[in-house]
Amino acid sequence: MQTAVQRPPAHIALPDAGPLAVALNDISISFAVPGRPVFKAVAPTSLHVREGEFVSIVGPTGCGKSTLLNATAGLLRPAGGTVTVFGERLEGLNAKAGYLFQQDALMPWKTALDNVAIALEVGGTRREEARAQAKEWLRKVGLARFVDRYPHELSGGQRKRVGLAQVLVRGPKILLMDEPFGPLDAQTRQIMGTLLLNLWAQDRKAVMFVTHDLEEAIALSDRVVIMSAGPEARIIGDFPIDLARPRDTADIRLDPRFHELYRDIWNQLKAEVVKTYGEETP
Amino acid sequence: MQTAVQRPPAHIALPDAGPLAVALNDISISFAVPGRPVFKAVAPTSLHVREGEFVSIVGPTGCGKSTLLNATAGLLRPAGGTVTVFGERLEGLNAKAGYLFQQDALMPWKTALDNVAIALEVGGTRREEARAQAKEWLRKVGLARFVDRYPHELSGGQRKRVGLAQVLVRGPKILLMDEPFGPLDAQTRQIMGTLLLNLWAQDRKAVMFVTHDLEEAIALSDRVVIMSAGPEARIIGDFPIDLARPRDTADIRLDPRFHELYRDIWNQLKAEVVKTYGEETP
Amino acid sequence: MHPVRLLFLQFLVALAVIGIWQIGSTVEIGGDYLLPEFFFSTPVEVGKRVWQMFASGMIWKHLSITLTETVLAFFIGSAGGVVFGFWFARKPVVAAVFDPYVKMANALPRVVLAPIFMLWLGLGIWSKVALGVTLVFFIVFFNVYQGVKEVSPVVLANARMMGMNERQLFRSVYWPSALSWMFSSLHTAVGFALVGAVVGEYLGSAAGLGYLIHQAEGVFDVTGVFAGMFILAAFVLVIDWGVSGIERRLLVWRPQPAADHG
Amino acid sequence: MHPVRLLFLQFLVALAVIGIWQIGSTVEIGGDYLLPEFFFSTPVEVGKRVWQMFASGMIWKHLSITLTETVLAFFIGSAGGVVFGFWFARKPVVAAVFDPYVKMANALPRVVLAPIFMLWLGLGIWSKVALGVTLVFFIVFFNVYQGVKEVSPVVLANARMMGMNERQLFRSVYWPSALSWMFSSLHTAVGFALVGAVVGEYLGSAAGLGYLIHQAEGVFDVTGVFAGMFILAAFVLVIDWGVSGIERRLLVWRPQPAADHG
Amino acid sequence: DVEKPDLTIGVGGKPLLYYLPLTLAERLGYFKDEGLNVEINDFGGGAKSLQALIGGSVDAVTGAYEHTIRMQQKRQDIRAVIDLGRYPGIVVAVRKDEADKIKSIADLKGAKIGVTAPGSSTYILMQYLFAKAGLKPDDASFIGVGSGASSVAAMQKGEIDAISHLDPVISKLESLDAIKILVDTRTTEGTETLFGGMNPAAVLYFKESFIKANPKTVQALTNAFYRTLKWLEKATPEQVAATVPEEYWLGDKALYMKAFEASRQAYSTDGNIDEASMKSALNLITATDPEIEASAIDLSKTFDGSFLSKVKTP
Ligand SMILES: Nc1ncnc2c1ncn2[C@@H]1O[C@H](COP(=O)(O)OP(=O)(O)OP(=O)(O)O)[C@@H](O)[C@H]1O
Ligand SMILES: Nc1ncnc2c1ncn2[C@@H]1O[C@H](COP(=O)(O)OP(=O)(O)OP(=O)(O)O)[C@@H](O)[C@H]1O
Ligand SMILES: [Mg+2]
Ligand SMILES: [Mg+2]
Repeated sequence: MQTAVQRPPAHIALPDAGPLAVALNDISISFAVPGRPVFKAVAPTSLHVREGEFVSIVGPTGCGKSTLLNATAGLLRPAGGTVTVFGERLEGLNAKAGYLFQQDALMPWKTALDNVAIALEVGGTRREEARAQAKEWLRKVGLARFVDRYPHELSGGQRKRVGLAQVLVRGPKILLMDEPFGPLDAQTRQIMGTLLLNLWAQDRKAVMFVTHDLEEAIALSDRVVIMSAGPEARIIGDFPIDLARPRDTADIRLDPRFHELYRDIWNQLKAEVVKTYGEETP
Repeated sequence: MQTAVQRPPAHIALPDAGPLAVALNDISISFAVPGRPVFKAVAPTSLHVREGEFVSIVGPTGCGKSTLLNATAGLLRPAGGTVTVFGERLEGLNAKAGYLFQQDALMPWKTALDNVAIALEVGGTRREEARAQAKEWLRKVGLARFVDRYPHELSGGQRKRVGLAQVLVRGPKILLMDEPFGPLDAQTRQIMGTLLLNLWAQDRKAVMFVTHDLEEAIALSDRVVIMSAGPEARIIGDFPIDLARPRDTADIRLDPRFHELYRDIWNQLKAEVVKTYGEETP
Repeated sequence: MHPVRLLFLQFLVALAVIGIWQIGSTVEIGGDYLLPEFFFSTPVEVGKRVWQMFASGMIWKHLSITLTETVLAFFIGSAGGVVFGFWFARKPVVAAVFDPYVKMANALPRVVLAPIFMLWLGLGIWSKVALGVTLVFFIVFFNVYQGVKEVSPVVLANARMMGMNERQLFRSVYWPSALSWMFSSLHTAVGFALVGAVVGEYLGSAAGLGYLIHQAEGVFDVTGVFAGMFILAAFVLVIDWGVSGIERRLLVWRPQPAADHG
Repeated sequence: MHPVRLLFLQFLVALAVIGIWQIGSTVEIGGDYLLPEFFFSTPVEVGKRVWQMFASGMIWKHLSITLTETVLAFFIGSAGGVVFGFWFARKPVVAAVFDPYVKMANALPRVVLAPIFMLWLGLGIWSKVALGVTLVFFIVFFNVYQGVKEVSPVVLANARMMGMNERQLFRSVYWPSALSWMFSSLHTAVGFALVGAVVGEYLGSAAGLGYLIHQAEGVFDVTGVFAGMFILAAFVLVIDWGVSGIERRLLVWRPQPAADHG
Repeated sequence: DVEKPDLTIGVGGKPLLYYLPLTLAERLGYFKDEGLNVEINDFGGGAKSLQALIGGSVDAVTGAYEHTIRMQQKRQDIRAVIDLGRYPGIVVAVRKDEADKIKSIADLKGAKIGVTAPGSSTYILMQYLFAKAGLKPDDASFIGVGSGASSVAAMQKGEIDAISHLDPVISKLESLDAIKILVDTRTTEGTETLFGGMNPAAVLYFKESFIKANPKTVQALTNAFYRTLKWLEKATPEQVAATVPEEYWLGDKALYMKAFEASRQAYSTDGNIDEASMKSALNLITATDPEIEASAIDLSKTFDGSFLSKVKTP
């Protein structure tokens, strides 16, 4: 906290500022694959995310990013190590977190509106109130005209945005987002990114953001961490992004510091990906 | 054909060269949404793809790109207009085309290897032969160590690559690819892009490639077409990419012509996306 | 398909069946009847008898009793199947412990249990309802149990992350997801509910369609037996039609199967 | 759960049931027996009788006949259900036309059809098999029919784009996708196959467990009836265990349900 | 002025000629005349109607006298109050094309014999006949063929060589000229030669406790049945056919009348069961069921003749 006050305008949460929202301490994760030795997806590794901190996770495909989010969400029990959420050891599901899954996770039997509204109703919000808020959120993600469509009547990007609204509408203190903007065009990505940043700025959420778009990661985050190629993936790089806030996600890409950071991260990442293909690429 | 010979090295198929592989003539596509007026997703629009031509389709999310591919695949019957494949009117499925779906479409009850092998076995290839080829393809997409995993035991990007192998192994004359590299990291994307280009260069495939990554579209394609925001989406821009072949998908981004093209396409696209959000964005 | 064309085709099938039946039971082929009248009656006779039953009005009393039993057996049995199916699916320990007993119970010949039901429930409709329930329950139970376990793991994880408690999960996830499983079993169950009611009446009663059939059987009145069965079967269609109606309403969200022009 | 713990719990349940039964049938409560011996016998008696049946070896003949009938009914009925289920699901016109007739057939009380089966198939095992088949068929049919229709549209589209013909689609898509539906129905069907065989024997036969039960009933030997039912039920477990084994082998590809520590 | 005007009577196969007096009493209105409102419940067999009586869901049963003896062994006090059929009415016959080979019970060794159900009275009679002829119970195979059309089918298809059955199946088979009769217990002659006297078949029985609690009701029922027996004694086949529901005619009035004519001697004329008949019945059971010891049975508790002696008919 003491360092935070010295810095430029608002909302800069640095690694060493504020209490811990999520702490993954030396967690390792394995999968039992029938008829094979246990697959050690994630080797003992640690990651700490402070309250109000926006952390992006990048890494080669299949390294273990989704697995890490699953463990933070409490959906996967790590084979070793502990997960703490706001100082408390996580048992069962992480009730403080909202999770936007990499796969489609909408309920196919509910319309877009109901899919978003249910997230509020679960918490006890009255039905009409929930629907009104849900409508507002669907408008924000650009789906005002699609509120009463069932998921199978939406395009891939539209479904993803419904999922986004579903998670954000609840206002969770911790946001776990697994390639949330993957199937969106560049322009929509920026709009959604801005939306997310505004929200984040309002109430000091902790965000763990998985993406393959390094520019996006840098533009949005306080920190970018790099995972090594699996199996036994670990976090091998941790880059604080010291760009001023608030940021314009489009303009910031013109900042020379942005390019410097990009190059540094990219070089490490590239080396890592090449490792995956080391013996395998044609 | 006569123009093709005058051009630089190999494999440059321009819009006016070679016979038509796919011709969408004034097709329009509508969806019946229960309790609502028919949703006119695609307004009468035309798109011609020549043999050996690599066409990328870009457009705002939800505009109708997947729908267009579905119509070309013969999975959706257009409400109006005709689809011709190599000069013949398409009735039923398009047997000449391989389609990589936007969604997960692997058979969950088959391992990665069997999922790829079955694509060959269907055509009558002997089982051992099919498996050998499948293994080779899985190696090419970087999954040599995951051949006997079931889809649910793979990460999102790994599943996508199995799907890619499944489509490519058959060597179809027409490739329909719906965001094939979406869930892959930038580095893997380039490796896969190069793989695809090599393959394409070998036997004059016609490719229809949907992507949200404009750089990727330009780096890979002979032409980039832009769709307008839906409903009643149309093709509103058609940019020939006159960059020399063969291309190095990484280096080409340094070419000044690349940036020119990027800017032109981006400007038109941006205007289009903003339209979608016209009344809706916060 | 156009509904008129469909009706026409259905009518053709009925015609073919009745035609074969009429010929088999009245025309001698190779010195023998294919469907001897003593065992099969003839469609004309059966038709006449059905007509008489309705014309004299005597059928209504029996029909209403059997129908009441069927509907009760159907509802109680399905409700039980749904409740236990969900409960077992959500409590793997309970399921594992009771699994062999459920399967044993499912294999008991209900005909033998009839005296016990009569002992407990008397001779009224309830002993017949009980018999129907023992058939319907298992059919629905096994399907609902499996249906709940087939819920998409991602959708389930998403719902749990929203903080749904067990009741909310049931309402918003398990129930809608298991619906198509449930309805599949309900179509079978409708028939079995009726079978249970009729067999119950057959084994001991003073009224109902099963009673009529039993009476007719004892005196070789095959016409009466077939007339009774025909009326039964026709009524099942009415109930099933109701089930399908509810199914259509509850499953509006499903994608229509693609107009398969391949 | 640890298998020993599971076995222990299952044993507890059996103990509780038998305990209630023993007390209900031998201890007078409020001037009356809860489970009068005349209708329920007592577990000790039943146990003794089962032991006798096996000790004297007389049971084997009957058991083998009933088991043969059950297994045949199960296989023929399920095979029929699978074939017709697939066929109807893939040919919507056929399904629409025959839909009402299938449902009517499902509602016919099989007990009444017994004479016809006997006429056609004689008094041997085949008339009993036929009775079992008519029960098993519908249970499997409705589930397979629905199972085929529930195939994921994307997976199906993908397979069709690979150029699969109808046979290949069946083998690689419809069949594996409908498997869990099929197995769900098979668990119900195992029990019903046995019920069919026993009811068939009950209505006319020279041997088999149904025959034994019927004989015992005729002389009010409830102990014999319960002993017969117990042996029946125990054997169903064996068959069902076989079905579950096959199920586990064929469905290895399914995700294990997440270790639910929520 | 009866204690229980609303009564349920159980029966296992009401349309059978075996239970004709019940249908007649109902159709002639004799129950009403006695101030009784009777509901008749039909069961899948005699055994089931007895179970219903013991379970308490019916008040009275028209069933086999034999049940009252068996129930003593099961510690259930069941008593008959009036006899309806004095002869068992069971017929043993062989298939026509076997008739020249099988001329007596002893020739049935190794044959396939159809009975209504294993353990039923038709089965027990065969066992009795076997014992008398010096055969062992497993010298032939006994096949339950049920009581409806399936028994006719079994005979027609040659699935069985002989049959032990009741009317109307026997009459139907006779009319089809499919069988030759060996033993006929529908007639005085046949029964006398077999048992040396009567052998009561259908009776009206109650639980002893019911009789004690509702003597007037029992009396009224006895009156109604006695009156029916008297009516039946003098009735012509036409009258009987005209009284029963048309559905009972087996699809053929002539056949029905013929069947009735064949069975009419079997109906009791006075409703009484004498000592000798009781013994004869007990004999039949003990000869075939080793579990029942004759010494343990108190025959005086199987039949209560006190109501019959007080019968008043209008
Ligand atoms: N259920 C499972 N069983 C076995 N292995 C699994 C399972 N789930 C994931 N894995 C393996 O664990 C590794 C990490 O998977 P994860 O889904 O976390 O990757 P990811 O980083 O999210 O990749 P992507 O960017 O492709 O989504 C992969 O190699 C994957 O094959
Ligand atoms: N089955 C359907 N019923 C109704 N509307 C549909 C259906 N499928 C698609 N649509 C609508 O058609 C439009 C085009 O959908 P399509 O999936 O082609 O978009 P897309 O360009 O692929 O988008 P994305 O980039 O998000 O994948 C969307 O507005 C969508 O809502
Ligand atoms: Mg992932
Ligand atoms: Mg799309």
